[in-house]
Amino acid sequence: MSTGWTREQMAARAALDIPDGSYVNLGIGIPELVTQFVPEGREFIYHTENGLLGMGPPPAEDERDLDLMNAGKKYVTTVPGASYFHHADSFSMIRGGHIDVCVLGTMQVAANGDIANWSTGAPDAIPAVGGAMDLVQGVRNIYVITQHTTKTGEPKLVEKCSYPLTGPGVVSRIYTNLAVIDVTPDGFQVVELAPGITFEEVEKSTGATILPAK
Amino acid sequence: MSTGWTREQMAARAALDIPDGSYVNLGIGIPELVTQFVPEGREFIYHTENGLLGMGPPPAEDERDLDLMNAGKKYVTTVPGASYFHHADSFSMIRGGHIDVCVLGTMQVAANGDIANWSTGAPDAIPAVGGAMDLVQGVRNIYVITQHTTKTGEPKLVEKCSYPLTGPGVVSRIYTNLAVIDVTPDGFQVVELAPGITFEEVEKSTGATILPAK
Amino acid sequence: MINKKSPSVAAAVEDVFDGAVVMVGGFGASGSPIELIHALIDQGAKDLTLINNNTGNGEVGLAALIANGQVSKMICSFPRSSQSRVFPKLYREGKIELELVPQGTLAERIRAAGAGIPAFYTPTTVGTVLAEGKEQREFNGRSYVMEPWLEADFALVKCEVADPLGNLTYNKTARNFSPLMCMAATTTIVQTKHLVAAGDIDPEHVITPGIFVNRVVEVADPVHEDTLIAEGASYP
Amino acid sequence: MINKKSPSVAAAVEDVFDGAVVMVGGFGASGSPIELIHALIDQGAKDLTLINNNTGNGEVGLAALIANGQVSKMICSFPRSSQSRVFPKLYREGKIELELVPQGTLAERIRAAGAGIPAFYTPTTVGTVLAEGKEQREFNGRSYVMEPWLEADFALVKCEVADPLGNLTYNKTARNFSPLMCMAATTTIVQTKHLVAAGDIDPEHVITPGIFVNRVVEVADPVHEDTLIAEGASYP
Repeated sequence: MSTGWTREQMAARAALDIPDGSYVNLGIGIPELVTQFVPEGREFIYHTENGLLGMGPPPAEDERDLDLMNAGKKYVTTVPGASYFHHADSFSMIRGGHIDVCVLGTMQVAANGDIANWSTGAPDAIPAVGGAMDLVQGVRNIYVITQHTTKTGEPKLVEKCSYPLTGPGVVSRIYTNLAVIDVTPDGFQVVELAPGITFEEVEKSTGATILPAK
Repeated sequence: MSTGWTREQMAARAALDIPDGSYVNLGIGIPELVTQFVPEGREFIYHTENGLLGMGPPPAEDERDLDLMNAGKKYVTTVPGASYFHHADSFSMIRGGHIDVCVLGTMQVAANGDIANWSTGAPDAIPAVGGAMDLVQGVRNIYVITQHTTKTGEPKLVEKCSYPLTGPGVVSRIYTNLAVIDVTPDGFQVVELAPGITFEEVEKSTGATILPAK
Repeated sequence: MINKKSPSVAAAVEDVFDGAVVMVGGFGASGSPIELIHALIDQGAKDLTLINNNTGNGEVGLAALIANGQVSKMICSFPRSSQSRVFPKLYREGKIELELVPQGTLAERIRAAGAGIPAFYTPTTVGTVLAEGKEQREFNGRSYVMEPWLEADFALVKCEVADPLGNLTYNKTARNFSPLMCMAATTTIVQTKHLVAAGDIDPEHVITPGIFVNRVVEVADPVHEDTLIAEGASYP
Repeated sequence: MINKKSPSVAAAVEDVFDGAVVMVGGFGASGSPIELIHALIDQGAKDLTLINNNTGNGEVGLAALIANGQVSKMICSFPRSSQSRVFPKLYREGKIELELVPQGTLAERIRAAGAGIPAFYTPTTVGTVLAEGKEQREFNGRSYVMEPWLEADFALVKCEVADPLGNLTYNKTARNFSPLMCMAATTTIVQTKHLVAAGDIDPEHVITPGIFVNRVVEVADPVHEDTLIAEGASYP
């Protein structure tokens, strides 16, 4: 039985939907892989919220600059045409709607576009939100890349998030290992199935009503 | 009969009250003369709200830079340690209380510290406010330099301004050709008389109750 | 490669539409994008709302645009100056509307639009006629007025150095409102004295990051409003 | 001549008082003013409220200050990370208070304090538990929450180049919150790698104008938090 797309294939599929010249902010994890799959003839400019536009790939270990990191606190480089700025300017880019696409990982996403990716809400959890709530409210297109279910097989695409929300009604498209899915006024709607995956398999793994591809 | 201090003497007297190291914004007219009378051993840093800290004296005519002006749209220079910034940062310096002293001219100032220096309120006047209302609300110490009366002999220090206010209760000290006057909870209070000027002369030229020097 | 370069000032302002809200950089003559403004005069868009600190001088640039009957409303802090004749005349004739905004509030409202802040509180205008009709509120025992963001469809801006990604630097006090306007307009159009390759501007020295800029057109030898006025020039 | 130079990090932080609100620049390790923080540990002020994006790593810098029992409250956006052990432990034991603020709201609240803006509206947190108890309001059909400014008594900041007037530049992404904190604190204390003469920094390249800075102390060869942690260092 097919398990659908790999992490790399999910990232590559998401990259296909990002227009040339887009300003893009990538969350930690699978979203970071998008940089490896920019389609031929396109150029994306990467924003990292700690104050850099024009982020380049990670440096060789002996070429690290301790003062050049991304929001995930990993060492990065810059591309020609980069710029540095302070945090208020950086979040003006986010909140002011200047970033075209944000690709995020998630714990849950609901049929109405709600996203929960910052806290399990567990009583002993130490809450930590970072820039997630600014990103989901500010960036024009919020894409999610995620495994379709948790490691224990629970659906991550649900009718209603059980975890505390990061933002309500903000997600427009979801890339899972099984399918590309849009959030529509009618709920989840399959756009494309991964090779070897049937709609019934997707439906079974989804915790909400989902419509087949048109 | 003495007419008291000259314009230059008023500016010099005001300069005496500005502490060493102050960040100072000067209004158009007599206040601009303050730069010529910085007391020995003191240094002031001049802010001009169109985006320059560290403003220097006017340039020689053949050394003008068309892109280097002050808020009065006069050509200026810079001193070592100057910096340029945009208008939001410039008015953050003002509104955020970072400028120590602002010296302004005025049309009227009232015994409670109200100032009116932006509009006569005449029906055919074209209202123009510039940065005056930001300055009077934002700068810690608002000093006024003004002739004690108008050209036609009307008092400029009044019980209540008849012109539209620039800001309420903001002026702390006034330098006129006749005297240095504080705005106190009890109203105008003479601090110092110009040479040859009597308290009675000041009182006669003032449109409000005024207290003699303590 | 991303390239925001426009072939000409005419092409750069081509799509400014009737009724558009247009921010114009500059403080008086300093930083005024004269070539872009004159291109807008040639282009002819009407019923514009213009946002600038002033209303132009003499009969060139902003003043010429107003004189040409293309502007129905002006949002500014200081609409009169010694060289300003066009606006005062039209205003007295009731032919142009004026929204007077204190300079610091004007700058902050423009920044707020660029930063996604729909409104903020400021002490400026409290206790004056300019606060009339505005919502007021106390914080920590002091009164403040609420001010909304100020957005625009287009911004016309002059800079010193630009690259094809739209990264900009300015010259001295010609910077003024321009970086804020770049943030606040849907379409930001920039004329630059020097167009350099991406990477030629030190990332530490970029004042306006390219994300805020849509079009860049090189005007290598821009005229200065003060020079035009000294020559008694008029446009068109 | 105006000279904001402090003779030592110890002298620079001398007057930090018990109960003070202290902003500390840096985003994780990048831009963290380790020498100033360690001087504050030596100085011993207690019951501090600390404002930083994070809560420090390992047992140096911010984490060491917290471990030393000097901090009663932390205001930050992301209090846990892979190397962060001190804060989580104290928080779980109920020994330190936490105010969690989204990163963009944290930056904007700090800027607002520096800019004299007592409150503003942001869409961030709308519809989430972090908006509970906050005033909400609609503008143009969209909901926003009101957020107040965030002031401090002191800011501790690391920069790359400074002059005796307090003009500053930063290095790459070590800039982050520091320019905003310089604006928002009553007393801003800066450690700089290079102290140059007034005029040596191009006025176009100044990031923090000297008006926002009170003290500058040269730390020519600063340690980096990441290096200390790699070495397994602890302080004191």
